[in-house]
Amino acid sequence: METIKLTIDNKEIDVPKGTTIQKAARELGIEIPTLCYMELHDLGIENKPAGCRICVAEVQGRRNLAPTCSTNCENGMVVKTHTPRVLNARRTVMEFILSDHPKDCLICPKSGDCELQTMAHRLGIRDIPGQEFAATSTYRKDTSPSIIRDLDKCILCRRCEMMCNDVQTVGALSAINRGFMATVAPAFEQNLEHSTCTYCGQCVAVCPTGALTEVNHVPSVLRALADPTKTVVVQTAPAVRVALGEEFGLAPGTIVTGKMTAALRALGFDYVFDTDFAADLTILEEGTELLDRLSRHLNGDTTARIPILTSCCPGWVNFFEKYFPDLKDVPSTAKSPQQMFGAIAKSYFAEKIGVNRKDMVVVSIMPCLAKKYECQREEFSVDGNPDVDYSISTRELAAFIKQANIDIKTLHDEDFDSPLGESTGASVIFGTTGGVIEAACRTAYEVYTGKKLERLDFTELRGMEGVRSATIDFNGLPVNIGIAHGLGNARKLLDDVRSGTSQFHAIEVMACPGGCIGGGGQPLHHGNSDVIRARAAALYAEDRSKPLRKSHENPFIVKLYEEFLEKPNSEKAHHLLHTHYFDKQKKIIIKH
Amino acid sequence: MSKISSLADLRKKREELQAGMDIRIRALNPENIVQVKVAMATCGIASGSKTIMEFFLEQLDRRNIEGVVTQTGCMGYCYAEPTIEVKLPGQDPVVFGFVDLKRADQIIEKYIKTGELVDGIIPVNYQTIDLKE
Amino acid sequence: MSHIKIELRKEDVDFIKGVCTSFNNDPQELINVLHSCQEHFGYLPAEIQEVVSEGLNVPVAKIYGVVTFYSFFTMTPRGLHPISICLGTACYVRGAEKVLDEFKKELGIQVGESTKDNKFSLSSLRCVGACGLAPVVLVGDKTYGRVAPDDVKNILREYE
Amino acid sequence: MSKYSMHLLVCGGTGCHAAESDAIVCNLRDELEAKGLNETVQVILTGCFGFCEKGPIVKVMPDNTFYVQVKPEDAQTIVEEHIIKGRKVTSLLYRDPKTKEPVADSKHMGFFKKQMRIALRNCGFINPENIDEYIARDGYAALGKVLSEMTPDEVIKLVKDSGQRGRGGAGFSTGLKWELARRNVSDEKYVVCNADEGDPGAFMDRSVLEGDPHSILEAMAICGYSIGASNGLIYIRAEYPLAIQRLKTAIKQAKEYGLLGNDIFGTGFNFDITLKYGAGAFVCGEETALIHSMEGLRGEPTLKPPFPAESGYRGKPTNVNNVETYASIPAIILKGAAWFSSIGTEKSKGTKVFALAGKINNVGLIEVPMGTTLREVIFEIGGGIRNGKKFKGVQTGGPSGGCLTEKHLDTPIDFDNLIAAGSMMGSGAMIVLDEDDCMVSMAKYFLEFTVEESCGKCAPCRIGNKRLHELLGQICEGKGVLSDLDRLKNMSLVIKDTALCGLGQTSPNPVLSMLDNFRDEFIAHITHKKCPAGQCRSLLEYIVNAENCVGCTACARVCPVNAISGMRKEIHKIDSAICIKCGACMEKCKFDAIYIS
Repeated sequence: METIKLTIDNKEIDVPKGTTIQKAARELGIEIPTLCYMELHDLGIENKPAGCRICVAEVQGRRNLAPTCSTNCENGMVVKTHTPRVLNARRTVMEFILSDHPKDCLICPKSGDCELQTMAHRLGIRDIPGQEFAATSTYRKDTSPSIIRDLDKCILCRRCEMMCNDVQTVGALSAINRGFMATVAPAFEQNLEHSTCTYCGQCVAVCPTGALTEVNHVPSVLRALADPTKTVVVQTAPAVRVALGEEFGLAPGTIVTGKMTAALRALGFDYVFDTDFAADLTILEEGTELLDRLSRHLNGDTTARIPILTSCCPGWVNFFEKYFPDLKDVPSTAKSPQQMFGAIAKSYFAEKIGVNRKDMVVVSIMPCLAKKYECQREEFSVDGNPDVDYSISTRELAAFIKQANIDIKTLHDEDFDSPLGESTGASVIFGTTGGVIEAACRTAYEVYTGKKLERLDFTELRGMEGVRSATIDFNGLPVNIGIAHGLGNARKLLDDVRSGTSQFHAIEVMACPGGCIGGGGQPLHHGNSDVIRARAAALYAEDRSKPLRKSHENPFIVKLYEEFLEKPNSEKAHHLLHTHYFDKQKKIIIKH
Repeated sequence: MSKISSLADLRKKREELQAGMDIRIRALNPENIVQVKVAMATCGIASGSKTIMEFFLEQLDRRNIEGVVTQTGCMGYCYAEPTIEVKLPGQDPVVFGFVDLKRADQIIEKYIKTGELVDGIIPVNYQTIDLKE
Repeated sequence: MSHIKIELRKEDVDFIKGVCTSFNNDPQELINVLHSCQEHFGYLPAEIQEVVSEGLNVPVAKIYGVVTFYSFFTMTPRGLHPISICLGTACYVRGAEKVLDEFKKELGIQVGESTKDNKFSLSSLRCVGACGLAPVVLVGDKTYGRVAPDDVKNILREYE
Repeated sequence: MSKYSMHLLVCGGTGCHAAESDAIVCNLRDELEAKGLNETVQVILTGCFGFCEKGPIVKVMPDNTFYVQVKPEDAQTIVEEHIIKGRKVTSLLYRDPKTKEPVADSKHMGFFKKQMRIALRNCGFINPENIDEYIARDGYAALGKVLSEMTPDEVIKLVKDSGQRGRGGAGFSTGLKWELARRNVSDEKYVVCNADEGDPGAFMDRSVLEGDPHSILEAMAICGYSIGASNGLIYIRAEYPLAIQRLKTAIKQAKEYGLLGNDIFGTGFNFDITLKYGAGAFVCGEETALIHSMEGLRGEPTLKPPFPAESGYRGKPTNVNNVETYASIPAIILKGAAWFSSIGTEKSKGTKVFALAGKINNVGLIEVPMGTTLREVIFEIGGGIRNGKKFKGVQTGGPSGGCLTEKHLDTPIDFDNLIAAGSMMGSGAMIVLDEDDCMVSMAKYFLEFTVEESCGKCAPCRIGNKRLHELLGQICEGKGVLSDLDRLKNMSLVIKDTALCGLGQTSPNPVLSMLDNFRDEFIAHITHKKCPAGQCRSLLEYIVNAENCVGCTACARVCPVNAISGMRKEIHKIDSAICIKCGACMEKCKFDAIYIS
């Protein structure tokens, strides 16, 4: 590859052709500030509208300043990143941006983790000249079941728009209006609720300011905890334990399962359980359904739809209900682990401890914002009482722990409560892309072949490429597996299914890039994809450390079937653990 | 409409079409060409100036003389109708009276082509016909 | 804006779909499609954008993004006699703003609004290229040149 | 040989069209028919003559008689007097603004004397809806020559040698641009004509498209041949219905003649042109924004590189030139590079079309050799300032340019001199300002335009221009402080330095040049709370002239804020602190007793 030689701040450097000034500077240890640029390298996601104009630098011989995020290095270029001209321009532009931004940092949900706030601090802005005369662009606030939009705080970095359209192909958000009133919104500035939004939360995950945030359920959870008549049960998703530590200054990928459990107990939850338990249950239900459909299919039963699609990701479920309702009989009918947990907690477990379901509050800790919507779906409630009452994100949990003066770093590890706290390694890897299908294979292989699986690590199913495929040998039966993470990638596989050209028997889909570890409710990665990689590695490490690594070996699952559910896909299991899907595509009504 | 299928075609077509635009093209630089003004007021028309005008229009073209023929009002020489004014490039205008077809032919052949004066010249007793109302 | 119910007459849906088809349902022809629709319906309400979205397979949010970007497109019906005042520089320096103020005063509406009886709507535009006639006012297709504030009443009277 | 002995050219440009040139044509034809002259006199609706100030125009050929402000009812007089009796209709002749004398023909009009028409060579001369008239004027001969006798490289070399620079504003070499597009190898390339003229006060592109549409089609085909493209697109404002209609007609006729389509001139070269409509966004004049708009997207610019020559429309190499640039191409090909480069200045060759407007006598469209001075343009061609007022400045380059003053009047106009003088060529709008124009308000007006037209993509343009506009507003209202001048300057310089596209990078130019040239006027607003031009309403003071006031109380009764006090039959007084400067009192007063200071 061609090499380019240039000078940045009097230091010479060689970079491959096509490298931007910003990246070359980084190689030299010069971190040029930027607001709109974002790159998730491993996931192939890049946002560079060159709109904020904070990252400008002086390039010798050039008339104006160059945006370094999107200006490629050229041979002999002489770049200066901190001349008075650059610093003055950067400060003035920042003053412009701040002059059209609310100053309510004290109560902003993003305070402390806001890229704009950090930048204002870094650039030493202490005053915004002319603010008293400055008009601000203001918009209607919008609260959906999962996401709050407060576009007064939008700085038009366009990251959310890029995520929603280019990565997720959901197309719920677009830049609208022009000039000073330009912002990002759903069509007709309707509420998100009425748009094609899937609540995947990726817009929230990349928003540098408080313009897009999650709906905060901590106050409701706090009230439940404070209510002595309520038994409050909490479940924690696998991706939470490898990311929560980041909010407390621990390195990404630090596993804090035991400390998290201790903290939840310290917060006053009556029972601290694990969604992983329900993940094991999901494998049994979904795996059984897969084998059933697969064998019927192989036996020539044309009513058996192949491939089977996983259904544990609520963003993904929203996506196919809105975009592929014609395929709504293709995904597995198994509920997501969150909802299976809720259903079992408010039936089997409530019965077991003698609590009326109305007096039980189930809280889930999720890396996800779509879960907030999922637990509010009508079909997941009994007489108006939801199976899962509240879903809070990893970030909300961290904030909650901080509110309670709990120093997570000094807590001693504690175990989950029994019985809904027990899990296998298979359920742990649910949190990363490829994990669900790997867990399913471990069980399905043994069930289908009746043989013991020797090699548990299906490395061919792992990785970060957006669409992956592998063929797993089920003792002579080649099972074609497809994996997609990110809804844009899922759409590609779905299009093939719709057109009948798909070669897969089973497909795993996760709405978020990277899977749940990259979920919209996770600590913000701020554009660093190493964070996501580290979380994935931690999940696989936790899997390896578990004595039991196949879902069907979970003794408490075995017991649950014996005591309560009979067998996978039994009538009772169907009633409690399976669901159905709806056509939620927008329809044009013909007026007569 | 027939297609123009080669450069030669286009040139031929242009030749044909240019005639229709001559009046305008020549008017772009009137000082470089012959200008003939025919008095076409009532008296002029009555004495046959229309025929004279048509004659000039046709003959200048036929004899490959670049010129414009325009009409003008009564020049005040009603006794000498039909009258015409001829202006050669770079010269003062000359007015001819009693122009019939024969004299018209002479004007073209002699005065316009060679600058040689012919009979019928009327002494100019006005400044310009342009601004006369 | 709250939830929008997309209700249209069949012939309208057919018309919009027909326009999309005539542009090969090519998303890159969106602006031409919107022009055709606005020409036919007079404006581009949400319902029409939804049908175009279906026809061209472009997210409706993106269509709305385009409609709100270009000043030529409007989502509100114009008055029976749409009045546009040219505020191009030539007209501006010859007093177009005073003419606009006079229209506002006479009609009691602001730019972008219609009168209650929907008879007139008021908009400003940038240079129609008739700078020789500055200031210029358009009422429907009719152009009024060299308009002075005093002429406004008479212009409006023509449409009574 | 044509049977017609006289041609009546009626201007059919938008300006004249709006003023009923259609009706004039109709009436002339009816008159001629009634007098039996329809066989001898031909009436032709042409494109713009450029002399928009006095439209509608009727020009009589061959004698070049130039009738101005013709009304449909004048048709009878023209036919009876001029055509039948051969007498010019003096009342319709143009009158010299200085001598007030009627001018016999266009050859003697100051407006036309200094002009040199290349891009406008056919405007106001041919019937734009008749391809034959274009062919008669050597139309399509350049395309024929190029296709039959030249290689693409030779064409590009010729265009390069001519020294033509893009007329859209930036002034990039046309030949170089073509060369870049040619160099990029691709299965498909595009030739785009930027006809999204959005500069308020500029109408040269519109006039060319209306008056000589075939010249654009021909030039685009020549460009297509040179760069290796077989598809052309004209991106035209939807606000130009007449230009659109004439282009459609022209394309249809060219196709019928086989001058567009497949195997043009039997050379195997294919070229087609389609129209794409703009929808009212000034920023789409920027080529990357224009391309996005043609692709059905929001017209937001993107960073260059990649240039359209590498990756443009549909990701293919694309050459974008503006209308005026294309309009000169056929002439350059036919007359040669040396001819073109002999016109103009050292670095700016050829001619430039300007739209003259504002406080000038001859509003209109002119074309002059580069290097002509502003004085010649404004005072000779433009006929000087209206109503005998004093010249104050001329805004060139529209909202992206700057305001030039008295001291620049003798500067030869070219790309580089204008930039050196703190303005720019832009598309060629020239708005002349007189002593009644407030320069702070003008700067505010231009910023208002930019604020409205900013796409909003980059922060300096989206927010910075808004702040500039607000600050100028404060000054106009008398709420400015002296340090605002430094702030204006700093904000302006930073916006220029950091904005993403040409719109934002040039938007503060009016502020900077007004500050440079009219600083005193800013200070008058700030320190003395006075608007020297008397334009800023908040700074006006309504005063009762004690000599005229009879104490009728009419003014006090009409005042909406009760700012006027005074007993009946006593002299009234206006309290400036309460007064909202609505002017109602002055309008009401029958005794001229209220004046503005």
